[in-house]
Amino acid sequence: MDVSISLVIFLALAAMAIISSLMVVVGRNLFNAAMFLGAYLLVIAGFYFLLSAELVGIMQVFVYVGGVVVVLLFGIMLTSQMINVRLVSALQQRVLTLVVVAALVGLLVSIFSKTSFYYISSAEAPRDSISLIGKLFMTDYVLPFEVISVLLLAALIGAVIIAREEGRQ
Amino acid sequence: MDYPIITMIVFWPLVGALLLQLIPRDKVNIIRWSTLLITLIGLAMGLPLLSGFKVGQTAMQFAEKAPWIPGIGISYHVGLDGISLPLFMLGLLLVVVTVLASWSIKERVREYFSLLLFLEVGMLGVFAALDFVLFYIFWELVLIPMYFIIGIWGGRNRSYAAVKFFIYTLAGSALMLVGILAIYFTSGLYTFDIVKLMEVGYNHQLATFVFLTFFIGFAVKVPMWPVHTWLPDAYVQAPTGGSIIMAGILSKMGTYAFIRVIIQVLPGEFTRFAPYIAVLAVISIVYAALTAIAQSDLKKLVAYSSVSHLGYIMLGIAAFTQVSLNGAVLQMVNHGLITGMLFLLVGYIYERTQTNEISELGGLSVKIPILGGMFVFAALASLGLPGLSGFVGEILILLGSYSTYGLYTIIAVFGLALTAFYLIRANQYAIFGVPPATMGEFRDVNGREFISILPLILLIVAVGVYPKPFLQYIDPAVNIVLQMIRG
Amino acid sequence: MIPLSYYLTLSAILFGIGLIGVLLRKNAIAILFSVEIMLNSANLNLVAFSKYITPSQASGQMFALFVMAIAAAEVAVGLAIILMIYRNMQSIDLDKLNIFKW
Amino acid sequence: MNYYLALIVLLPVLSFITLLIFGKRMGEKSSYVSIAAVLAGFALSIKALLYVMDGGHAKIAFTWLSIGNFDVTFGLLLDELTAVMLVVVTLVSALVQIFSIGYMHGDKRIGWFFASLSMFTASMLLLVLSPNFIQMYIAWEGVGLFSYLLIGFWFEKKSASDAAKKAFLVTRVGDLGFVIGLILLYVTAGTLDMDKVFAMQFAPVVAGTISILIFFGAIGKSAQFPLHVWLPDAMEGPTPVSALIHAATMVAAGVFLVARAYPLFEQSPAAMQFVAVIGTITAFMAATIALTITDIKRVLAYSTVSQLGYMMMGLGVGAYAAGMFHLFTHAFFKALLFLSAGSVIHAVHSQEIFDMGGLGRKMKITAITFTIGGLALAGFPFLSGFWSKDEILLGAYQSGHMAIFWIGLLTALLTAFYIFRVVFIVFLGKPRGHHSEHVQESPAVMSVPLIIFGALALSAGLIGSPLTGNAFQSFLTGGHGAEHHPDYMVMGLSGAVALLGIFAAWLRYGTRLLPANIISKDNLIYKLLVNKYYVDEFYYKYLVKPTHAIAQFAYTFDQRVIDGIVNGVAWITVRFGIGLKRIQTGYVQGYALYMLVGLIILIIWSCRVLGLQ
Repeated sequence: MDVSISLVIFLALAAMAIISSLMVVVGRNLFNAAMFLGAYLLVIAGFYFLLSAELVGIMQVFVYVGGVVVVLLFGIMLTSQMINVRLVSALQQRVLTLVVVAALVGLLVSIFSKTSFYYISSAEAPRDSISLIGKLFMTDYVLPFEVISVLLLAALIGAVIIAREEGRQ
Repeated sequence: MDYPIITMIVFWPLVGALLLQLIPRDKVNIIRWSTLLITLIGLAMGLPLLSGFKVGQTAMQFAEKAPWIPGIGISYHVGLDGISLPLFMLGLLLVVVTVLASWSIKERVREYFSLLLFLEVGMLGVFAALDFVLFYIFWELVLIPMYFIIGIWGGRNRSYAAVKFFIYTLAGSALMLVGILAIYFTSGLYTFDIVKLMEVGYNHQLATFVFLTFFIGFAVKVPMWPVHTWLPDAYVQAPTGGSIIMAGILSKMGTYAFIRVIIQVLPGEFTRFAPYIAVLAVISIVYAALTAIAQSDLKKLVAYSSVSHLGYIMLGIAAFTQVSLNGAVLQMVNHGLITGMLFLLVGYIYERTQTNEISELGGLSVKIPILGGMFVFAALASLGLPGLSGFVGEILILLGSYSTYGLYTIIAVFGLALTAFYLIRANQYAIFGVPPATMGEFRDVNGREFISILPLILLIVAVGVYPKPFLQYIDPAVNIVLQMIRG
Repeated sequence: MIPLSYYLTLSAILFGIGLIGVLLRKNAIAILFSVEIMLNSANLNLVAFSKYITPSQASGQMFALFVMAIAAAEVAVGLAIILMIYRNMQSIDLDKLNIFKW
Repeated sequence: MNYYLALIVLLPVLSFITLLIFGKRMGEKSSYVSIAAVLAGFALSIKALLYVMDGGHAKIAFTWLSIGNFDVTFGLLLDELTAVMLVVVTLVSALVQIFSIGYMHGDKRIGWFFASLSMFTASMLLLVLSPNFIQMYIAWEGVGLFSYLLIGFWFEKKSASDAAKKAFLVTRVGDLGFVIGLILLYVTAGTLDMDKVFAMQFAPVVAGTISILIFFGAIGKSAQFPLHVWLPDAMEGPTPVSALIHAATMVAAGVFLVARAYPLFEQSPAAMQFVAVIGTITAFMAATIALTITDIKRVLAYSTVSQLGYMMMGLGVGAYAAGMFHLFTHAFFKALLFLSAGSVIHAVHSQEIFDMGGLGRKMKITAITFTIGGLALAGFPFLSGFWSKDEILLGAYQSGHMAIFWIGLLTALLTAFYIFRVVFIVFLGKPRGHHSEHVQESPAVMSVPLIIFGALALSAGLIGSPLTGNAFQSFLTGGHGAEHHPDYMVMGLSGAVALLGIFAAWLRYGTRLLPANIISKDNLIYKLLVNKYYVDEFYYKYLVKPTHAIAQFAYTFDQRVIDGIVNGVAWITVRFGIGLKRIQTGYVQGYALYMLVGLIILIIWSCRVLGLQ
């Protein structure tokens, strides 16, 4: 029985994700697009919880919704007028892109359906993933952990230097 | 010889070129005289080679061999034998003559002379190299300075001529590189050493392909008939010095490479394709002679005539009998001297009359009798007047080639008539006849110019009157080459 | 239990939508939005795999976390570049950014 | 003896070198150097002749060049033939050079004139002395070179340099045959030394082709039928040059070549026949043309061509000694005719015979010498021409070549007629035109050689005549086959023909008995002769013009096609580059799309490869 409930939740979340992402892509108003992006990210966080990946879900909410969307909003305000921005290019361009993307998606889906993934029976009880992730960070993934911190630092400085107003010769 | 004489001679001009850079750019006269000194020293260093050369010895003489990139089997291997020594000495001499002829270069003199010295290194290197990679490097080395010499100091559309010359020859030598690598990989010896490859010979099923790459690469350089169109532009647009070097020596690199690489390393293929080479040679003779008749520009006429003469040399090589090969090698030296002299004189005439058009010249021997007389002498030597060196080479080639290609030799003999036709015609319109009214007064040959022409005249007469001493160097080497083919 | 292929197809669809956004939107920032969508669909995929294929190691989730970090860095640098372009060209309409045209 | 031989050749060469360097400064005095050299040469050649007469032969040889088993030895060879030629060449050259002191007086490039004259003599002597075909060919071309330089001596005159060009090229064409002949000879005989070659026996057909090819060289040099066009134009050169080169020595080189290579020619009757026929045709044709020529030197030029034809005819019919004897006598009386013509031109300053007239009274010596020369040429009995021409006709008669004999006789008649036509027009009658009014005899330095030549023309014939038992012929052929009994019938016939010719000329021009317009100007034969059988026009139309056309075609072909291909390749590469350029649209999202398509293709390809599909 619980299977059907999670299925319903999955479908609901999936529908919301698709709608919000479409709205971002098609939306006329840039600000609305930003809002729908935030909604989309929340839906994805929901999925993470559904997939019992609590830490990733929380991180998603913090990092993405809190950080990235806000930064993007700043970007919008600093650079361009909000409304009726010419969104999409010529018809011929659009048709071509749609065809190509559809082909890609179709291709991927057909591949997924063909490949038989080796299922581990879901019967195994999900242990709390947070402590596991913490341990992994400090053991197997310590090098990437350090590298990612350096990367973030570099990006931070880089962004500041690039976008700096005065002082450039 | 205990000390590495060849390396010293080959790289001495490089040292000279560097020394030139010390002289300030505007001291034009000092630059000229010091370059002359450098080239003279080079020539002087070359003389012991002649005396030290043991005539009968079959192996490469003055050989120096040092591992260069042992991993791949590339070694710095140089040496001279009966065929490369005369050309080596010709190179040394012609550069001195070219320096003397380049007194009229006015702008950027230091660059011109350092390029010339740089060119000399490349030339001498090609004749002395006995390792394919070394050979290829020197072969390419020659292109760069020549490109600049034509491109910067040349005539009106010099850039077109320079680019055409560069790309044409580069394409040819790129093919040659393919051939060299093919040999390296498929010969099973994994060596670039020409001497070793000579002993073994190369008869792999790829041999025909390798032969073709070499053939095209060298045919472009000689040049032979279909791939010769770069020559008129390059020779005409180049400054006097450039034309002398190109006609005198660069074309000989092609014919020399034919003997050294194609005959000695790919004898089997050579004998198979020799008739086709002969056909192309004969076409070059007749075709270039005909085009020369139609020329109204004196320098272009000399350029086409040199293609025709090179056709004779190639016929001699393609006939590979003892007499014809000797004739071909001797004719290489003669052609260098005679065509060098012709371009020298055309250059001097151009310096005075500022034109190469035969119709605008005329009556030169009234205005400048000595220069006119010398031009007549050079033209007669070029058409193979007996008693001068051109004849000795040509008669040997014709005598030798008849037994291998009867018909082609007869056609080549008729080529002689065509050659006589356009040279005498040039003589008659440019030198004899009445000087056009518009022509001003010119000074006749001065000391420097006379000295630049004198060695050429003396050598042409010497070889023409008594060729035995010159041939005794060439004959034993030709013997070895023939054993390659028959052996 | 929701079969894995459902997640995969969903993430493929979301990826496609993000892609359309990148290819069609004329505004540079909108492209950043679409890129975010694509990244998240990939994350979804990773986490789904982590749950279905390797529940014990949760390597998928580790990956997802790293992707998030990089995505954040990418947005930061992207925005800086866009700001600079805006300052130079007073517009971030993609059709005007064709200095590569021959 | 060898030392003297070398000296004979070296002396003129030395004088050439000295004159080349000091010629300009020495000016007039340069003639002394060259004449001294040639006179010394003459003395030495007399000594050589005596040495040979008492049976001596001499040979110097050194290897000029050796490749493997093929070696070419050069040197000097002295035998009867050479001795005779040595004497002729040096004597004529000496006398002509003395004559030209007066003739060339005042010419500013006289130094160069004498330099090239002495070098010409040197190469002619070398040619005569050479024991090897290649050495002979070298001297052969050397002679050709100096004839080219001397014809074009006054190169300011366009006609002179044109004539020089024509001479060199036409003889060069002939020489091609010679070269091919030499190549064939080398290939079959393996060597080019004369004595080795003559010792060999060749198949008649091989010997035939080689000798005919070598004869081509002689046709070119001795201006025989197809290649005779250059000699009349060569008259542009100074008269002493014409006298020396184009009468006595160089043109005789062709005859000498055939004589020297006689053992080769004898091996194939076909070749002998060919030589005889060409000789006869040339003799007859040139004689007919000479009838209509109005330029005194050109008449003599055609007469030389005709007499050379005679010599070739002699050699062709097997009368080897007769041919050479005719060469011997012809050298003297033809040089005499040319020099006297020269002194006439020198006085009258024109070469047209109709500008001259009645010169006999004012230029006594020249008139006499010219007439003597004319008589000798015509074959007036008991003069040198008579004996040598008679010997040739006798040779033709005895060897059964009846057709050649009768044409020979007819030519003798024509010869007598055209030479005395000139004599009567120039020396008798009243002076025509202002030229020949105030005319005086040439200075001594010019008339002395004339007198000497006159004496020679009278006496030279005796040596070979039956009166002295054909001494000349027996000397040449070493005794055998010369003592044929004199055939009075042939002698009588040739004498009568000569007298008839002279009488006809006297009738026509001497006394005005025959009306002037016996042969009307527009009569076909007359037009044919005046235009010299249209040979020049034929060559120009079917040889010179097509060569230029082909040359132009070859050049444009070279320019258009081959260069076209080269530039075409360059053009295509450029086009290709421009085509590719279009892809860089600048449309950023377009690039993304290309990448996407690439991605899809990649996925599909990898699926197929990994076998997932």
